[in-house]
Formats: sequence, C-alpha cells, structure tokens
Amino acid sequence: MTRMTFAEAARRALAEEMRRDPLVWALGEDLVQGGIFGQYKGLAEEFGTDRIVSTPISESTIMGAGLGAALCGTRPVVEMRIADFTLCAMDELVSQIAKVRYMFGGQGRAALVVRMPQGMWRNSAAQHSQCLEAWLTHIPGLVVAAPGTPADAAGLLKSAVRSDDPVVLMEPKNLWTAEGEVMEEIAPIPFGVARHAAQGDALTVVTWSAMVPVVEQAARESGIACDVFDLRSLWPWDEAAVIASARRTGRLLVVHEAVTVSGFGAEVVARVVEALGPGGLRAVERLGSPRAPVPFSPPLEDSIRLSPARVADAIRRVAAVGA
Amino acid sequence: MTRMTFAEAARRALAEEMRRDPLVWALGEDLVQGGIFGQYKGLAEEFGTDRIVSTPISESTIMGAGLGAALCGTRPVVEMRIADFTLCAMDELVSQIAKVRYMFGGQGRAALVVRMPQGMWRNSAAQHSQCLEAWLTHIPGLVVAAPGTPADAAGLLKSAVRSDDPVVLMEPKNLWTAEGEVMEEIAPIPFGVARHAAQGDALTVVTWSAMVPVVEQAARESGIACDVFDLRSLWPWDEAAVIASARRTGRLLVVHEAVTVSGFGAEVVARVVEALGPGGLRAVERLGSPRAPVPFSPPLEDSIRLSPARVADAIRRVAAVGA
Amino acid sequence: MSSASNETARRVAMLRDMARIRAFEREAVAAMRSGEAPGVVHPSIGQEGVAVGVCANLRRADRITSTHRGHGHAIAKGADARAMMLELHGRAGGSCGGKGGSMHIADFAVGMLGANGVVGAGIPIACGAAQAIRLTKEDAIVACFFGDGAVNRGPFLEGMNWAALYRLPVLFVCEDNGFAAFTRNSAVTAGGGPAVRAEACGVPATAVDGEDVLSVDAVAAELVARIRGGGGPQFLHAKCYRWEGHTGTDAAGYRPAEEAAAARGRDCIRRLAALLDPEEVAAVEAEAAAEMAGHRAAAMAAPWPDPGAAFTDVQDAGAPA
Amino acid sequence: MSSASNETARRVAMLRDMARIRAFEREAVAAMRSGEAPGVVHPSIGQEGVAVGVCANLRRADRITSTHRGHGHAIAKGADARAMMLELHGRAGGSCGGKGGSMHIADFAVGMLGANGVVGAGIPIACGAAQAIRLTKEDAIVACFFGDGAVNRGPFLEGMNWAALYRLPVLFVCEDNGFAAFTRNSAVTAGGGPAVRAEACGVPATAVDGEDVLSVDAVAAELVARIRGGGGPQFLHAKCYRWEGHTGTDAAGYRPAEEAAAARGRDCIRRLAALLDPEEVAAVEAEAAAEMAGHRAAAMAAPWPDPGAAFTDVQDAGAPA
Ligand SMILES: Cc1ncc(C[n+]2csc(CCOP(=O)(O)OP(=O)(O)O)c2C)c(N)n1
Ligand SMILES: Cc1ncc(C[n+]2csc(CCOP(=O)(O)OP(=O)(O)O)c2C)c(N)n1
Ligand SMILES: [Mg+2]
Ligand SMILES: [Mg+2]
Repeated sequence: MTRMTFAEAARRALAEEMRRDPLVWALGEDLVQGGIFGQYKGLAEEFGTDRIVSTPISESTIMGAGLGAALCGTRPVVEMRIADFTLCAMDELVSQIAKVRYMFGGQGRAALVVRMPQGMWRNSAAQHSQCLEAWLTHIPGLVVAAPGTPADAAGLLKSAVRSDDPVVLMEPKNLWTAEGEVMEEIAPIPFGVARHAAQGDALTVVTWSAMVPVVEQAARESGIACDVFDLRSLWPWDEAAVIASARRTGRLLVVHEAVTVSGFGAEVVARVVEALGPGGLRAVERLGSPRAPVPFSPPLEDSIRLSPARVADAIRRVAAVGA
Repeated sequence: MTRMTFAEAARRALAEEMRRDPLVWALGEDLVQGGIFGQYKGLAEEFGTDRIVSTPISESTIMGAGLGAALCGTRPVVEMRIADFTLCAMDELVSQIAKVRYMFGGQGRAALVVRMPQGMWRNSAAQHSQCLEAWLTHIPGLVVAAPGTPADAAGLLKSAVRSDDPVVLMEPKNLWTAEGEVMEEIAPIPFGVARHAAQGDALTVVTWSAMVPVVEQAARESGIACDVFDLRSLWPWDEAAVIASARRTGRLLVVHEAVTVSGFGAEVVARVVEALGPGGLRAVERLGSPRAPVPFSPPLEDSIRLSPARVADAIRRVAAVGA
Repeated sequence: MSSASNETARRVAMLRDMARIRAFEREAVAAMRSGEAPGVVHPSIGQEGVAVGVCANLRRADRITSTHRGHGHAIAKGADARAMMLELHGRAGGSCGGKGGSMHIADFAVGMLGANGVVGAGIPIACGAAQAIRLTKEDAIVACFFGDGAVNRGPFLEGMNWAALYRLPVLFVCEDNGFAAFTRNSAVTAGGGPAVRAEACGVPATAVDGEDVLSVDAVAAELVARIRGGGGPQFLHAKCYRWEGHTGTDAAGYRPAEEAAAARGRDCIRRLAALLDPEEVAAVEAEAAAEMAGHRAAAMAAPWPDPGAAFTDVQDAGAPA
Repeated sequence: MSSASNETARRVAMLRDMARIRAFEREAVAAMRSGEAPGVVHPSIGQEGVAVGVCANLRRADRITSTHRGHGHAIAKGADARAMMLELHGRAGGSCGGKGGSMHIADFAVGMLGANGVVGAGIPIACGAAQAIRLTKEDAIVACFFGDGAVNRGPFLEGMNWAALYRLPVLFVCEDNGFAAFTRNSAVTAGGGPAVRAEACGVPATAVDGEDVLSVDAVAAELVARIRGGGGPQFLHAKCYRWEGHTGTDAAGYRPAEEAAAARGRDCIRRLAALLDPEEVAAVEAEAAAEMAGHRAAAMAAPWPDPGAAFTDVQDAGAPA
C-alpha cells in the first residue's frame, strides 16, 4: 500500500491502462498540460500527443468524437473537465453514446469512459458545482461510477476503461487532493459492489462520492453504530448489500451532495421500500442539498453544504426513531 | 365547454395570451408552418413573423436567445419541437435559464416558457421518445408542468406564459390529437395543484402526462376504488394532496411513462414515505419503463409500454397487499 | 476490359445503385403510407446521385455516418437492403433486429456506422471515427453525410474545425436539398452557405451538381484521392432537391408544385440512363424494382421480433432485469 | 468645449476606465491570492483597451453580455465597481448579493446582463436580447464579448448565423488574447480565424489592434453607428494578450516569459497615457488605485450575507422551504 492523492491514484491507473492497451487514449481540453487537476500529468510525455489529445473547446465534438472512435475499435477516455460542461454535450452522451448499441441491435458498442469531475469545490458557484449523477442513472445504456477514495478512483477507472459499456466516471472535485492508501497493484473494482465502510446495527447509511469522507467522519463522531455503504457505482448499484443491511437495521439514511429532490437518494429509498415493504423499515431519511443553485459566498455555500456535524445529527435523528 | 383536441386547446391558449400581452412571442423550428403538431397553426398569420419566429436548426441558440429575450423584458415561448432535442440545449436551460435569477442575486429573471413535447408516439424509437421530466425536477429554478388533458394543456400554458419563473411544459406527444372538454374561457391553472381524477379508499394512484388517460381507464376497469391524482405539475407538485390521500389509503402506486429508475416516481415515493414514516403505508409500488431505450418495432414497444391492462394489474396488486 | 467498357460498367453499377435506392424508398414510402411500416420514413428520392456518386469511391473498409434520410447512403455503401427493409418494417432479421427502424439503420459489416435521428449528430462521430482510424493505422477514410439544415447546428462548426485541425481523413458531404423539414433552408441560413462555412474552418470545399451522378463521382474521386493521400478533410457541397415531402406523408404544401416538378425533370437517374443502353437501363430498373418489391414482401412475411428483445443489448453491467 | 478638448476629455475618460479596470483586477488578484476573496478570479489585465474602446461607444440603455473574464466589460459599461468588489469577496452588498462571485457579476441597472462561466454562452443570450429590443422597439444595441476560445464552440456558429439572419443589432467582440486556458488557441483552431468564420455566416468583420484603445474606439464607433443605423450585426476581432495566467494563481508556465513581457511593452494604458498630460495621467491612475484599494478595504469590512440568502431568489413557485 502507498499513500497518495486521489489525482495521483487516478493518474496511475490510467497510465497503467494505457501501457496495457494501445487502443486506450484520452481527449479533452488542456490534457497535454496535465488536465486541470493534474490527473493527466506526464501522460502526454509518455504516450505522445496522439494518445493524449488536447482539444478545442468543443464539448459536443469531444463527446461525439469519443463515440466515433469507440465505434472504430479504440477505447477513448473522454474528459469533460467538469461535469457541468457535459451539459454542452448531452445529446452526444444521452441520445448517441447511451443508445447506439441498442438502436443498432448490438452491431456497435460505445466502449468508452466519460470522466466528469463534479460537485462543490473552492466556491465555484452555480455553473461549476453541479452534481448530476441522478440524471445519468436514469439513462439506459450508461454505467455510472462515483468513487469517494483514491483507491476506488484508481480501481473504478480501470474497470471503466476495460468495460465494453460506456461508463460515466464522476470524480469528486473536492477530493482530488485528498490522500488515501492505494495498493501497489491496482486491481479493477467491479461495478455494483459497495464498499462496506463501517459496520453497525443501529442504521444503514448509504453514500458515495464527495460525501464518503464526510459520512465516515460523521459516523465515527455520532456515537451510533452505523452500517455505512459507499456505493462506488450508482448504476449498477449494490442493492443486495443495502437491502440486506436495511432489513437488519430497519433504518435507512441516504446522504448525497446533489439536490435531494429527484436525486439518486430517492431511487435508493424507493427501491429499498419496495423490496422490504414499507413495514420492513422504521425510519427513512434523505439528506442532500436544498433545491437551490450552489451559491458563491462561503457562508451561503456553508448553508447548503453537508458537514460531518449535520450528517451526524441526521444519523442520530434516524437512529432515534422508534428506538 | 367545448370539445377539442389537445393541440387545439394549447393553440387557443397561446393565441389568447399573445392577444393579451404583446410581449409574448414564440420561437422554434417550423413555427410559421404551424409547428409539427399544429399547435401553432394560424398564429403567424394573426401575429406576424416577428412574434411567431421560424428559426434555424440551432437548439442552443433557440434556448439561449429565449433567455436573452426574457432578460430584456419580453416573454418568449421557446419551442423545442420534441423533448429529446432539448439535449442539444441543456447548458442553456440548466446552467443559464434555471440559474440567472439566483446567480445574479435577483437582478434578472428568466420569465419564459420552454415547450418540449415528450414521450412515445408512433414508433419513433430511442432518440425521439424520451421522457426526461425527472431531470428537470432535479434542477433548482425550474417549474415543471406536464399536462395530461386538453383543458390542462390550455390552463397550464396560460400559467406558464404568465409566470415570472422559467416554466418547462412537457406536452405528451401521444395526446396531441386526444379530445377533451375545454372551458370557453380558459383560466390559468396554478402550479402545484393536482387534479383529483377519481376518488376511492383502496389506494392512492399518482400519475401525469401521457399516462393520465391510461391510468384513468385502468382505474375504472380495475374494479378497485382508486384515489387518482393527475399531478399536472411536477415541480411544484401537490405533495399535500397525495400525502393526505396516502395517509388515508395506506397504499401508493405511482405510474409514469419514463424509466422507473431515478424517475420522478422515486421522488414521490421517497417524499411520501418520509412524510408518513414507513409505518404509515402498507404498500408502495412504482410502475414505469424498464431501464432500456425505447425500441422501434411495435411488439418491442409494446413490451415496455404501460397499457391500461398492465396498470390495472398493478392497481390490483397494490390493493391486495395486506388487505 | 477496355477502359471504355470499364467506364460503362461503372456507370451501370451506379445506375443500378440509384435505381435500387429509388425502388427501395418507393416501397418504403408506400409501406409507411399504408401503415404496413410503422413510424416515419424520410425518402431521399431525387437525391440518389449524391449517395451513389460518393460511395462509388469508397471501399468496404471505409466508414460512413448518415442522417435521418439515410437509406440511400446505406444502400450505396453496400448495406443489406433486405435487412434494411425488414428493419423499417420492425421485423426480426432487420438490420438492427427491429430496434432502430428507418431512422437508425446501421450496417457495421459494410462500414455504415448508422443513420441518426438528430440533425448534425453524425459530424462529431465521423471525426472520432477518423481519429480512431488514424490511431490504429487502418487504411480507410470516413464519409460523413448531412443535410443543409445541419450547417446551422453548432456541431457543424466544431466538427469542421476538428477535422481540419487534426487533418483527419474525412469527406464531408452536404446534401443541399433546399429544405430543412418544412422550412426553405435559405430562409434560415445567412452568409455564403455551407461551403463557405467549411472553408472558414479550414476544410477545402468543392461544389457539385448533386443531380448529376457523373459529376459527383468525378469530384468525389478527386477528393477521396486527396484524403487517402493524407491531405486532410474535404468538403463536398452537393446541390440537389428533395422530390418528396420531409416524410413519406408530408404533402409539402409549403412550396410551389412547379419547383418539385422542375427537379423531377433533372432526375439523376434519367440523366445517367440517357447515356446508357436503354435495354440495359430497363433491365436494371426492373431488377431493382423486383428486388425491392421482394424485400417488402419478405418484410411483410417476416416474423416480429421476440418481445424480450426489448430488454437485450442495453448494456452488460446493470442490464434491465 | 472645442472638439479638441472634447477628444481629450474622451481620452482621459478612457484612460480612467482602463486604469480603474486594471486597479480593480490587481486588487482582485491579490485578494484571491491571499485567500481574502474566495473562488477564482480571471484577470483581463492587458486587455482593458478592448472593453473600454467598445463600451465608450455604448449608451446606458445598450446591453452587454460577458464572459468568465468579465470585470473589464462590467466596469467599462459603468457597473458599480464597489458592488463588484464586494461580490467577488462574497459579501453582502455585492452586485449579486454574494451569490455569483467573480464569474457571475451582473449589473442590470447599466445593461450588464452578466458574466458567464460557460465559454460562448453569452452569444445566444446576446442574440435573444437583441431580438427583444427589436420587438419592443427599444433604441438600443447589444455588445457581446467573448474570447478566441469560444469560436470553437457550436453556439458561436449558431449565434453568428442567427444574428445575420434576423439582422439583429449586435456587436460581437472577440477578444483574441491568444490563449484558451492553458492551451495556445492557435494550436486548436483551424482555418482563417474568428473573423473569417463570422463573415462566412454573414456577419461583416473588422480586425483591430486591441492593445490600442484609440483604434478600438474608432472602429467600434463606426461599427456601432452601422448597427444603430439598422445595418445588422457586426463583428470586431480584437487582437490582444493575456498578461496574467488563466486565473489569478496560474503561473502560465506553458508559454515563454518573453512573450508576456513583450505584451507588457504594448500596454494599452501606457500607449494612451503617452498622448496625455503626464500629470493628469498620474492623477487618474492614483485615483483609480485609491478607489479600488478602498473598495477592497470596504469589501473586507463588509458583512457576510445572511446564510438564509442561500435559499432566496431561486424561483417563486416551488421555492425551497
Ligand atoms: C437537433 C435536431 N433538431 C431538429 C430535428 C428535427 N428535424 C428532423 S430532420 C429536420 C430537417 C433537416 O434538414 P436537413 O439537415 O437539410 O436534412 P434533410 O431533411 O433536408 O435531408 C429537422 C428539423 C432533429 N432531428 N434534430
Ligand atoms: C463550455 C466550456 N468549456 C470549458 C470551459 C473551461 N474554460 C473556462 S475559460 C476557458 C478558456 C476560454 O478561452 P477564451 O474563450 O479564449 O477566453 P479567455 O479565457 O482567453 O478570456 C476554458 C476552456 C468553460 N468554462 N466552458
Ligand atoms: Mg435539407
Ligand atoms: Mg482567449
């Protein structure tokens, strides 16, 4: 195990995949310069500018070219810079990439990775802070992964590159510089398997992405025995593990940075309630952002940010219902 | 009351609003020719081509120009032709229109309407059949309306035009030619007030848009006493009415055409469960599309389409739980 | 063979493809009108010379991207017309197993990367395909078809710049049939037109009479040679006319009937036929008509796909249950 | 006043605005570096001549749209610099109440319709603003600022075509500072450049030395007059250079230091100053520096917004509880 940042772990994983498979290449703005979070640092030097391609500011074409390149047998890593800019390439992602295999009856596959770092980071305000993972879980054809630790950033990236499905990889902008232990040999992490981050009987807490360290800290500080799951991938997601835990604890709390309304927490809650029957649970809560854009000013951001303290309060609140 | 089609009702409502307020105008492809569903028929003749503007195939600019025009005091009706093409204008809708008022601290408002007819219609296949209402309910700043009857098409359109909020109006493509009774004087219908389409004590059924007539028929044919709500608008939505009904019936079924996973049904279920506590309900189910693109061939489409028979089955299933 | 008979053979082959496209689409439109074929069909009748003149210069390994009006491109590229007909009838055995329909026909076996229901969407895809070809050192090029309406969409600009920047092996083919759905495209397009826009982004452009397949062939031959020679992308602006309405059921009341009649007088098929042996022409046309009638009959007789196919080929991980 | 003294007054006014922009941004960058100002600041230092030369020809009723690098446009259009400084410090009393920050400064009172965090996004907005002005018969025009990077995004093409098609009263101003973030823009842009692209879509284009405010002023005057006269949109391609990094903390290691040094030698402020009375220049610059230092001090002293403001001004119907 080595301690390294999220960005470094992701960088290593991609470098290893590019060494392993000459058909893997990456395209996006400023990639030759290392990407805006350093997650491509040194790759142009090692792999050349035919495989690490700095592109014009042409999001539709970055995404659409990724598809064309996948249909011709290469494995592109499409870098969107930040998730918000994917809004400039939604047709290409949703109506093209997600659907080609199906529409064409399996003749072609969009085996590519779309990276879209997301979420709040350094007071970036409304247009640079959105979390849209729920959108993509709603789109048939897409795999959606959302790592919350350096090790998962690396392992999920490897799986994403090797997957024959289009995989959307939503890295939490706020965690690029966070450190964690990463195995010397980075192994691919399968989609749909949650990381069981803490064990306990009082309630089941489900989270992902930037909320992972926040929830872990909150669980420790809450004094409550939490069963914490870091989903790691949202489609497919580890329904079995979550449902089994919720059956045991009878209490479910879902925590995510995205807006609560129509966030993926709604899907988790609905699915668990359907699976167990409402009578199978004693308490349910979602904790996310209010249905408001992300404001710039620190105290305003703080009023919507989920801190460990706020999450710990929710943990205690849910644990207390009917106890 | 007059019997008329959905398209005619919508057309009349817009004509009346354009007569009432000279600042109302519409832009989109083929509008001078009446729009592809006839919902703009005759309007260019009456209001001229400065107010009924046929545009190039430039979705980003159709949407973005709508915003600029709203910021300068007019009230544009932005026609997207079909909802799927909004994917070509998502940045303009989500990062611009939905956020300007907030980002600019209330200095400007995007008082405009975005019309995006959606859903399955005449075997249009994967790129022309999507239902993305859940996405838009997830976006702060947007009002989302989804009429299911001619009367509501007209009344909600009037409210949309008069609203100072940006309103997304998702008309069901499959219902443009459906007929219904419309009041001589079309009154605006407030957002957030469901239509109580049928009354009963056995279960609460929530639906909207193209599923409205399907659910109404299913409720009649099921032989079960359903409390049916046509939400009409999804944000805001009539939480109070649905929660009160679910508290009474103890059973909740949400039916929508969109993909079930991360569809708006998840939000409805999660919200009701949070409000009543899981113990407040005996049965919960969502009925939507499988997480697959919409196929072309009729029998394939039929395997994902929600027919009255399938909905009636679900009604009976939910009504039977713990009964 | 002498070069003259070579040339005649090439012409007959082109006539055959044009006749096959037309016959295919006549059947397709009839099937749509009668309700035998579900959904919508966008006929390219009158425009066959563009697809055929271009694809006559492509090899099997070359790729094409296409549009909502894509039957002609597919057939000209060598796609299986029977499978196409089955596809637009929504039947098992269709090119896409009935999942795509007329607007999403693809035939990867011959490099046809798909029709597209979104105007302009093929342009970025073609750029990426060419980039992959470059990366894998394949000996192939990409032809990218789109309509005059697509030049008003953002991806047009992005794609032209992209292809010129990376000097990609792409032939852009703008089929300028004068209309974008129900709107005369000149009424919504400013400036010097598609070719000027392409050149502004660094893609050399050539105009051609798209209703004259021999001109298209000759110009395409030249442009394709430049592209294969590593010269980077080229743009072909082909003027033509959409004889039918936007779809098989659009009566096109928004334009003078004489205009369409005049275009029928410039028929790319008759113009080429006039240079060939009338008997051979008649035989080719009869054969084409018979082939497509046969495909239509086959389609009507073909089984529907298994309803369970609606749930397959979505994705591997997280496939619908 | 004589026309000579008129002209001098105009020059002094332009000098003042350029000096104010520079002083503002020096303070803003310092505040960002020290952590006093949260978030990111994109300085336009070195490019002030473009904003000022253009806005010198605008009236209060005219509108502008701007970019992530928008302080200069806002100040030149007459926005409240104190409120701007408070805004980028995230304080109550900021232009947007602290909700927007540097990238989302707007001042509707003077027709400044907002900076924008999305490259190219202001172009469609400007088109629509002009359409509304036309519809309401307002006597006003729109100036739309964007960078050289924006010309590779789809909305650029769409907006040019749109404005030309409807002959809208828009002045498009491309601030060509040579870079798009960390990439030299010429390395990702093919063809003849921004002006050629605009002209291809029917918008007449004029090039100008953006580091010479008098040239900008003169050309803008001419173009604005044409636009006010009903001549339709115009495109101004202003060459300039971004002295600083992409953001206030980017060291710009991707370009030779000499290049930036050379640009500093072409300083738009010094070039104009050279034509004016040195004492007056010194006074203007000192005043500007003092003003902005004062604003920064005021910002640091200003209260934070009420945390509840995070939930207001979202929407009327369905506002967050
Ligand atoms: C992005 C997008 N906008 C609108 C449409 C609806 N639409 C389908 S075809 C068409 C006209 C296209 O015109 P053109 O590109 O000239 O192709 P043609 O139909 O003439 O072959 C339109 C507007 C679409 N499919 N995609
Ligand atoms: C659609 C979009 N893509 C990418 C970005 C990230 N980004 C911000 S500024 C910038 C460079 C813009 O270059 P240019 O338009 O020349 O403006 P300049 O920064 O030089 O003023 C980029 C790539 C963005 N904001 N929006
Ligand atoms: Mg056309
Ligand atoms: Mg620049």
